[in-house]
Amino acid sequence: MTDIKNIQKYTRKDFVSDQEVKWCAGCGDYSILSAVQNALPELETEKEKFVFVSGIGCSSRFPYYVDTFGFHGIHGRAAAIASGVKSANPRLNVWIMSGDGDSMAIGGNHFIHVLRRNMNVNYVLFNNQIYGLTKGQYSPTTPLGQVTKTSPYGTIEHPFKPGELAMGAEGTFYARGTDNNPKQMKEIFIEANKHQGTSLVEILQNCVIFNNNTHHEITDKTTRDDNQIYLKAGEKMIFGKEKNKGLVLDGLKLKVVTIGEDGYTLDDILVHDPSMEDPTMAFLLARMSLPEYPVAVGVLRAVVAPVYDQLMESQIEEVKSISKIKNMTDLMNSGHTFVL
Amino acid sequence: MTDIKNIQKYTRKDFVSDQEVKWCAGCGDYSILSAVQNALPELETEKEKFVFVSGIGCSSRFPYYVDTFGFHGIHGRAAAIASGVKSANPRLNVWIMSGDGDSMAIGGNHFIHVLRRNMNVNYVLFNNQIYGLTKGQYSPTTPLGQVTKTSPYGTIEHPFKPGELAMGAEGTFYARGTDNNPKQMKEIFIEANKHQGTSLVEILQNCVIFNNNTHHEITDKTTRDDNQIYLKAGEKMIFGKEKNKGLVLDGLKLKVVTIGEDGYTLDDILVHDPSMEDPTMAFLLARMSLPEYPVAVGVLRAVVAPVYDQLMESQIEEVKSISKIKNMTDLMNSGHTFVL
Amino acid sequence: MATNNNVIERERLVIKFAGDSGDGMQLTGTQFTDTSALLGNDLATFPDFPSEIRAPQGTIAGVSGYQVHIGHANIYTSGDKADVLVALNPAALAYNLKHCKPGATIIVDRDAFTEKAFKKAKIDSNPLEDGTLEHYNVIAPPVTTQCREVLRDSGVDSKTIDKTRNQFIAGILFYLFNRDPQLGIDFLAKKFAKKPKLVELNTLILKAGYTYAENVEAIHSTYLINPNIEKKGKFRNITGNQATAWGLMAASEKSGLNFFLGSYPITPATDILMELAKHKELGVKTFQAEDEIAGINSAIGASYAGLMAATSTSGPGLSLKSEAVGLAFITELPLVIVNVMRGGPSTGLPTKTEQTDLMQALWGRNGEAPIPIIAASSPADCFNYAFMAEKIAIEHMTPVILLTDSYLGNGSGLWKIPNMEDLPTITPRFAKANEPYEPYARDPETLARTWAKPGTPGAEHRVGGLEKSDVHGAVSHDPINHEKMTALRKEKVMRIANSYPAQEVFGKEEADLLVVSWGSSKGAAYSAFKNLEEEGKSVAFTNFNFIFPLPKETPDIFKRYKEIVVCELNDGQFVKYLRGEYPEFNYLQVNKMQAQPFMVSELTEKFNEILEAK
Amino acid sequence: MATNNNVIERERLVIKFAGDSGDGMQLTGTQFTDTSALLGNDLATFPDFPSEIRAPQGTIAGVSGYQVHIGHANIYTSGDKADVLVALNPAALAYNLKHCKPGATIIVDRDAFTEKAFKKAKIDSNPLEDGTLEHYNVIAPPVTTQCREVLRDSGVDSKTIDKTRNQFIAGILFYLFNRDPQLGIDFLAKKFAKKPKLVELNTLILKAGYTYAENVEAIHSTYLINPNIEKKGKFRNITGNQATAWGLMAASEKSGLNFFLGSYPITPATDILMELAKHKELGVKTFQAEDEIAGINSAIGASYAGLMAATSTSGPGLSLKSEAVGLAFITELPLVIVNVMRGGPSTGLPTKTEQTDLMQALWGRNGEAPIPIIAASSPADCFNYAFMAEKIAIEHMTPVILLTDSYLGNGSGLWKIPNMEDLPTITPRFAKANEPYEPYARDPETLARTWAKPGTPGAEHRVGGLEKSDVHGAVSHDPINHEKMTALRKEKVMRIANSYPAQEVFGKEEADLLVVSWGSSKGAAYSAFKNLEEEGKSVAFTNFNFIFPLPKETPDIFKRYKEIVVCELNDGQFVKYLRGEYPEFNYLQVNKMQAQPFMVSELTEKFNEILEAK
Ligand SMILES: Cc1ncc(C[n+]2csc(CCOP(=O)(O)OP(=O)(O)O)c2C)c(N)n1
Ligand SMILES: Cc1ncc(C[n+]2csc(CCOP(=O)(O)OP(=O)(O)O)c2C)c(N)n1
Ligand code: SF4
Ligand code: SF4
Ligand SMILES: [Mg+2]
Ligand SMILES: [Mg+2]
Repeated sequence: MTDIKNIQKYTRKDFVSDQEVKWCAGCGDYSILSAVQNALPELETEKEKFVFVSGIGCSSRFPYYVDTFGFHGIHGRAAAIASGVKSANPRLNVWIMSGDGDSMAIGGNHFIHVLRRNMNVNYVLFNNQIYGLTKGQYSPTTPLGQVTKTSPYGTIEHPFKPGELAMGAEGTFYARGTDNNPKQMKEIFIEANKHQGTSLVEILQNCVIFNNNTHHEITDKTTRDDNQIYLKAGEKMIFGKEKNKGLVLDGLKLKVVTIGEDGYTLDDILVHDPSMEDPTMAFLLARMSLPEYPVAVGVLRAVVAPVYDQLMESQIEEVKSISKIKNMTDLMNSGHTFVL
Repeated sequence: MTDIKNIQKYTRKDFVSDQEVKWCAGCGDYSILSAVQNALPELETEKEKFVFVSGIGCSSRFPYYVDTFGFHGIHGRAAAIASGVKSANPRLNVWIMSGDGDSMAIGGNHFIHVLRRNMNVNYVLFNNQIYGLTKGQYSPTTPLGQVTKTSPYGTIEHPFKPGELAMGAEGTFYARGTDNNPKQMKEIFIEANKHQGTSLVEILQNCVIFNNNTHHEITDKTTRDDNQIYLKAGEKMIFGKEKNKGLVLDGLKLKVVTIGEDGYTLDDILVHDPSMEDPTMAFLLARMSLPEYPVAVGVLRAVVAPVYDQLMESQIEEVKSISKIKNMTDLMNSGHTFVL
Repeated sequence: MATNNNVIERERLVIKFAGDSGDGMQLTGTQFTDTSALLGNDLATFPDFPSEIRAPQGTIAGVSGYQVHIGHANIYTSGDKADVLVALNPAALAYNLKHCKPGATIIVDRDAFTEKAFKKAKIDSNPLEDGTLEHYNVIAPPVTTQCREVLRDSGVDSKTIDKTRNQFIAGILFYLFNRDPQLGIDFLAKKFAKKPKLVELNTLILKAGYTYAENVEAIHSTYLINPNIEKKGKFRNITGNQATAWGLMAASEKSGLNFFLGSYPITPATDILMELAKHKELGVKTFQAEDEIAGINSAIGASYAGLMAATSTSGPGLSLKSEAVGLAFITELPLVIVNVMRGGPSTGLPTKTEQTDLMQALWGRNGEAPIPIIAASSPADCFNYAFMAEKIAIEHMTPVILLTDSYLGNGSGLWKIPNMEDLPTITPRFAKANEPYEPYARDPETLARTWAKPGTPGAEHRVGGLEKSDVHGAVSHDPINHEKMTALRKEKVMRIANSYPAQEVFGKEEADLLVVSWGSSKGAAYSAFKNLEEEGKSVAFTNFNFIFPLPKETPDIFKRYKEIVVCELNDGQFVKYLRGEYPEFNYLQVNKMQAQPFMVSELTEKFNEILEAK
Repeated sequence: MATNNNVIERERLVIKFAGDSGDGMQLTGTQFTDTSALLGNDLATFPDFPSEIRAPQGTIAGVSGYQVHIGHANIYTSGDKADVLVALNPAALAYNLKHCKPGATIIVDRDAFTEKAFKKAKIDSNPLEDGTLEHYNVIAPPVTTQCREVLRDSGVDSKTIDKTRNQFIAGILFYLFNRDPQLGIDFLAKKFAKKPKLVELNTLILKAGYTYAENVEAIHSTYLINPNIEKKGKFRNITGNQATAWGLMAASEKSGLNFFLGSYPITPATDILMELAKHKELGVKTFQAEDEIAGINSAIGASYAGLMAATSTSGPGLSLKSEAVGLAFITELPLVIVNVMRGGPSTGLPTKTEQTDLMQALWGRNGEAPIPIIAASSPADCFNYAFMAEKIAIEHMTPVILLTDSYLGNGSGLWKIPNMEDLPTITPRFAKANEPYEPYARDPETLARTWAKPGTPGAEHRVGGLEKSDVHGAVSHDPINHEKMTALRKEKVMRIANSYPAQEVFGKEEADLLVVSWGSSKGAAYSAFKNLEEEGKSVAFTNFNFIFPLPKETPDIFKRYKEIVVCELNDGQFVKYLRGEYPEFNYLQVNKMQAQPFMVSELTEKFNEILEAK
């Protein structure tokens, strides 16, 4: 839609604001920021058309650091604010930046509704499984039993899996990345931006201060090859240091197999197709967790579906084109009027 | 847990309150009320231990009509109020009665969180796909494109499927019934009550005034045998007037087959097992919709999982048993004190 | 046209239509209202629903009503007690009798007065026979029988026939009010343009009713209400909720900005959302949010994006929005929050009217966050005040709360259709492309900051809920800056009073008593004042529509009167607010907590008591 | 013990510890505080965080502080400007110098004053050398070098060594205050009981610091603060948030009801949730809800179920809860809503203090819903007022709002440990099994309704947000019933004032000036009043803890004074409220909108100005 030739060539620097970044040293948010700043120049969008909207939380400070339009909202309401921005002007490129508490605790309702409506926004969920800003209480994604400041004897709450909840809410796009893989994050953000509809990107993010190493098993460089599977459209679902492990379907379950063992060959391995309309495969992939499965990263689901803000515009255009009422004067003088 | 022999034998009448029922003539809520009143005497629970909690909506008037303890809350908050009641006193038998707007619009966040926590309550969702009480605006379950008072040109919102969202929220029990099948509703309510954890029961309910016949295709007596499949634990997934249709698995999809056709025999038909921990089958069953599939009724999922209010109690008991602090005097005098 | 020897000219009359919700009382009421308007009467209407849930037919709880007040004189309220009551069943009669004037004309369907019906209505004997109606003028035709008789050969079933009963009554009313029945028939023809059969049936019945009235001896005299001659021009009958919606839309057209409403349905504000949802032809965007919080936050987002934005709700919804109202305030974004008040506290009496959200509007959010508050006073002037609210929001870069209520929102009155050119201009101040932009730099006169729409190159900036540094808008925890920003935000809002129209005072320049009302109490308070003035009492009257900040001349007005009495439908919120603002005056108060509008008669009485006590 | 020729006895002293969050200033502050308490000094503390996010090390924005005010005299505030400043880096010095008294003692680590550090702190030259500290008493040992030297052979890395720097300073302070260093060592031994290595290292360093101080010539004189003799008994140092939590728990024990908290974390109220979550041994149930709305609604549910229930939050959270506060009000269920105020509006200044939620507490919900409001005045008395709030809630069957703030919640003071037997009784009135029960029947004295726990046979009943009929509690839209219920609910709350303790007035019975404060402004206002009283001025003082309803004797007190001045950390909310309640008095006001507590000096000055202007 945008007239590409008119867009100047941006670099990362164009998206760095003059605000001092105030995250703890070593916080995973830094790399997410820089991956976003690296991705933005490649999105072929005028800088002034970007709007970053957030709630409250460490992660929600994000908009201050990007030199575009930004809205640091109130806790949990980023999706609602962004829905207003995008419905008001579908030509803006809107990003929601939000933490696990912001999105899935107080903001849970807006989270599922923005997905359901399929508003055309990019939604980055910083999942550090803790409330960082308020200094270490458990969040809706904190594993059952974890000791935190509000669960001195361990939590008694079963956590959400963001991807699974997104499928339950009929989300059309879901991807997962990790804060220590900037290149992959950048790729994912570019894919997310391409998708028409709500593009949910969960980043496994480390909070060094209050939940250090919570994703360690998944993200650690020494184990990640075995504990992650990077899914790419059209490619086989293969992983492992030796690239010899893969996923096959076993009834209604996924199964990890070693190629060349137990009679499994490369041909048996599933091919990833994020565009399948039926969400079941994405549901299975999103649910995979250690130790039984590797954790899936990359774009798990990206399907074409009607987009709220586009439907809103086209409905208005349609009604406009057929209505005889062209302005308030027409309207006020229509129907039952009386001249006294 | 309850001492059964001490419980008097109740009849339906014991649960009829003295309040005049104020639903429209022909409203589906009447039959749900009577199915609940029929089920209660069979739950082997003292009448005074029942608490019915609701939000706001036509359906949320429910507690007034049952002669037990009742709390007609505020819009969307039934699950939160009920969570407090149940955590406060796990020995109460708590029912949430709530509409599709109450539960999935304003109450969406509490809905997914009560499911996630697996609070031991029964949750009846009256799904008439409309806001009844406020006279006919679309709800989060209204089909895309439907004309309502707030969508004069048709909605542009993709609806939730309650069961699917419940699976996304890691719900442990989900059942579906229809307002014109009282016997089945009663059976389902009894099953729901047995389940330890949040038992979500969606009832397809007709609003004669603002959304008449919205479930007609599914519930109509002339077509329901073909359009519904009543799932029972341990039984084959068979349906149809002739009881000759069934469900089989085809890759990751369910498929409707006719027994005796295309080579399918009774043996090929899936057996229903609601107790499967993996939610994928329940996800598939909950998603089935006309015309491709029959709509599943009965208990789709019922799995054993830790229960919030029970964990809360046992954690307290455990800490009590090991702590030296027995009362406030102990506590206030513990640690750093100074005698001046 | 009826020619009756005994035609009584009346200044004003109140007609109440009551029955089950299926009885078509709303339709007959509208038909009567429209006809009155066509004939040049001034008017006001008010529907009276029993509760949100449709109660069982024939019961008292199920009675639904529609009251019309028409006049040769100017009409300011929907009327106190009824001169004419139409009651289509015994429950409707039982419920409404206490709201009728002594000697009122009562029109019933005799056929509906059966034992079964009495039981449903919980009455012991037949009021038509037991003396209950002794002192009334009763017209009790066997309407059902008549209708079935008239339509015997029409080929439609009796259920359909019974639904025409209201038109038999309409026919009687046309006779009773000396009106040409053709006007009623024309209304039907328009109303049911797509259902000619319905037009035919109802027309037959209306005529039958008229004929019946001509013949029956119960009608001793008929009424004539002459046209109101003060009102001239093109009018329409409009409810407050519709007028609010249209006022917002007119402001949008005037400002050149598209309009966005983020809202969640709630009685009695839902109509505004429903009305706006209809007007896609004018580019209106309505976002039916998942809850009130998303409603206002989406509107804040739309405002940030450069649209004219509003959110609409009622009391409990305003509570839910309060955190976000603070966000709109600190980000200094234009936003109109329409609150159609209803009976509280909590869910309260959701279909009834009250003015109990004033203090919530003034104070219902954390921190120091003074927000302009405007209150409408009649169904028709909801248009102007909605328009004004948007003008202030946009030109002063602030959220504005507009208070109306169930009485205004659901009530209707004649509204003079304005010329769009005559409405004030609305001029948003947007940042220009590629010019230096500071988010918290201010217009020296209004102190409004400049609005920078995303999409404006060079105006990239960040706003948010944290305190910001003056001019530059960086996050700031500096104590002195906070004090300064707090003062600036307040001063900006206080300066809005500079552009108010003069506060109108009616009656004497100086007098014994100044009657004060605000918002929807105006109609009754003004009418009561008028009564006293006509009696030659030393009184004056003023009504507040601009609630915060108050008009600057307020103390100058107050000091000219010996006594001040403040009337409001709450436990004394405005009066408490006035005491806090102008403690130098002594205020008397009249409050009513019945979730019902004031009656002119009760206010007249109270004011007289005050004057006599002196 | 140090024997220095030049020992100065002081009534009170303020010591401020400042550095990066990793510098252990909180620990050193607590060590100093506890030692002071052991020695019998009265005290108050206040931490001063820069913002919720941890800012980069070494920057001004990253400075975190801890202030202690100790005294032989009674201590009412955490102190104005510091007598002694510990600044572990240049940023800490630069930020805090303006908060030091002229001539204050400044203790720094000379080694931390590097070019790199100046750059981070954004200062141009070395303050130790450029004359900045000319008029101060500077103690600037090379702490880092010394520590590394002392622990050279300890086998630990320099990062670990550098973390002991604060104990070198502690050693200096023990000398400076004529204290036995063993007290500090004992503190370390307790604190790090499970980490003996840490105890060993820190002890060595503390001793080294002490020795250094003995030798260094910068210390011309040392301080002695004698024990406070007015305080006798067993004390502990307690923060306001902890005291609030314990007050609630004590109320629970007294009433015999289990305690339930439904809450969502929010600064600065989170500590209450965290404290309560620890006490499962006493049966405390904490439900960390998905949001504030679920927090309060779960607490309402728990209250309905018969537990003692509360919810805790801060400003924006109170906004979100406002709808449900109305529900608790109309269902007449006991519930304590603790609101720890912070800087607003909106997200505002979340780590700073303000008293700007008073009006929100009074009015922030729809309809007429008057709710008792209590405000605490010191960290320690948060215990009493939390206890009182529960007592009132339970015995009067009403939600109660308890206001504290960031200053009280995070600050600490000495708290005399009460005997549980001495605390007032709390007596819930529950419905009895198998006895007739009417939900809205009332106790004739208090007008409280009877609480019926689910599980009580025969007490089955329904409550809810809709208006209910008097006594029976059926849904009612009856106008007269609504008026009656509104009046009953209000009267019930007004009668709470019957059981208040007498409103304390300090100073003259009649005087030129009455100083009025409420909540946390008490400490500074009282101290300023004391200053004036000592100067022989004609003044008196009273502080309000019971905000709504106000103590009945309030007007009788006010009328005895020529001038009344109301001090509060907002734009004038309490004073506006007083004007509305008692418009017959003239009120002067002192307000501060810097999200910082009052300083005694600024209030003293203001009061003097008022007295002189007369
Ligand atoms: C209405 C409201 N409630 C609570 C808070 C306090 N609060 C701020 S951020 C936050 C949670 C932060 O967690 P998350 O969203 O996971 O972000 P993170 O800091 O971990 O990036 C909370 C509870 C608030 N600011 N506003
Ligand atoms: C805070 C608040 N917002 C909105 C409303 C208005 N309201 C009451 S019920 C309702 C929706 C009812 O729909 P549903 O939950 O589906 O119940 P139904 O009437 O269809 O049984 C709405 C919008 C309210 N009472 N309170
Ligand atoms: S607290 Fe955790 S999430 Fe927040 S900035 Fe620090 S490391 Fe990052
Ligand atoms: S409006 Fe619909 S849902 Fe409500 S009572 Fe009537 S039929 Fe039932
Ligand atoms: Mg987090
Ligand atoms: Mg519904």
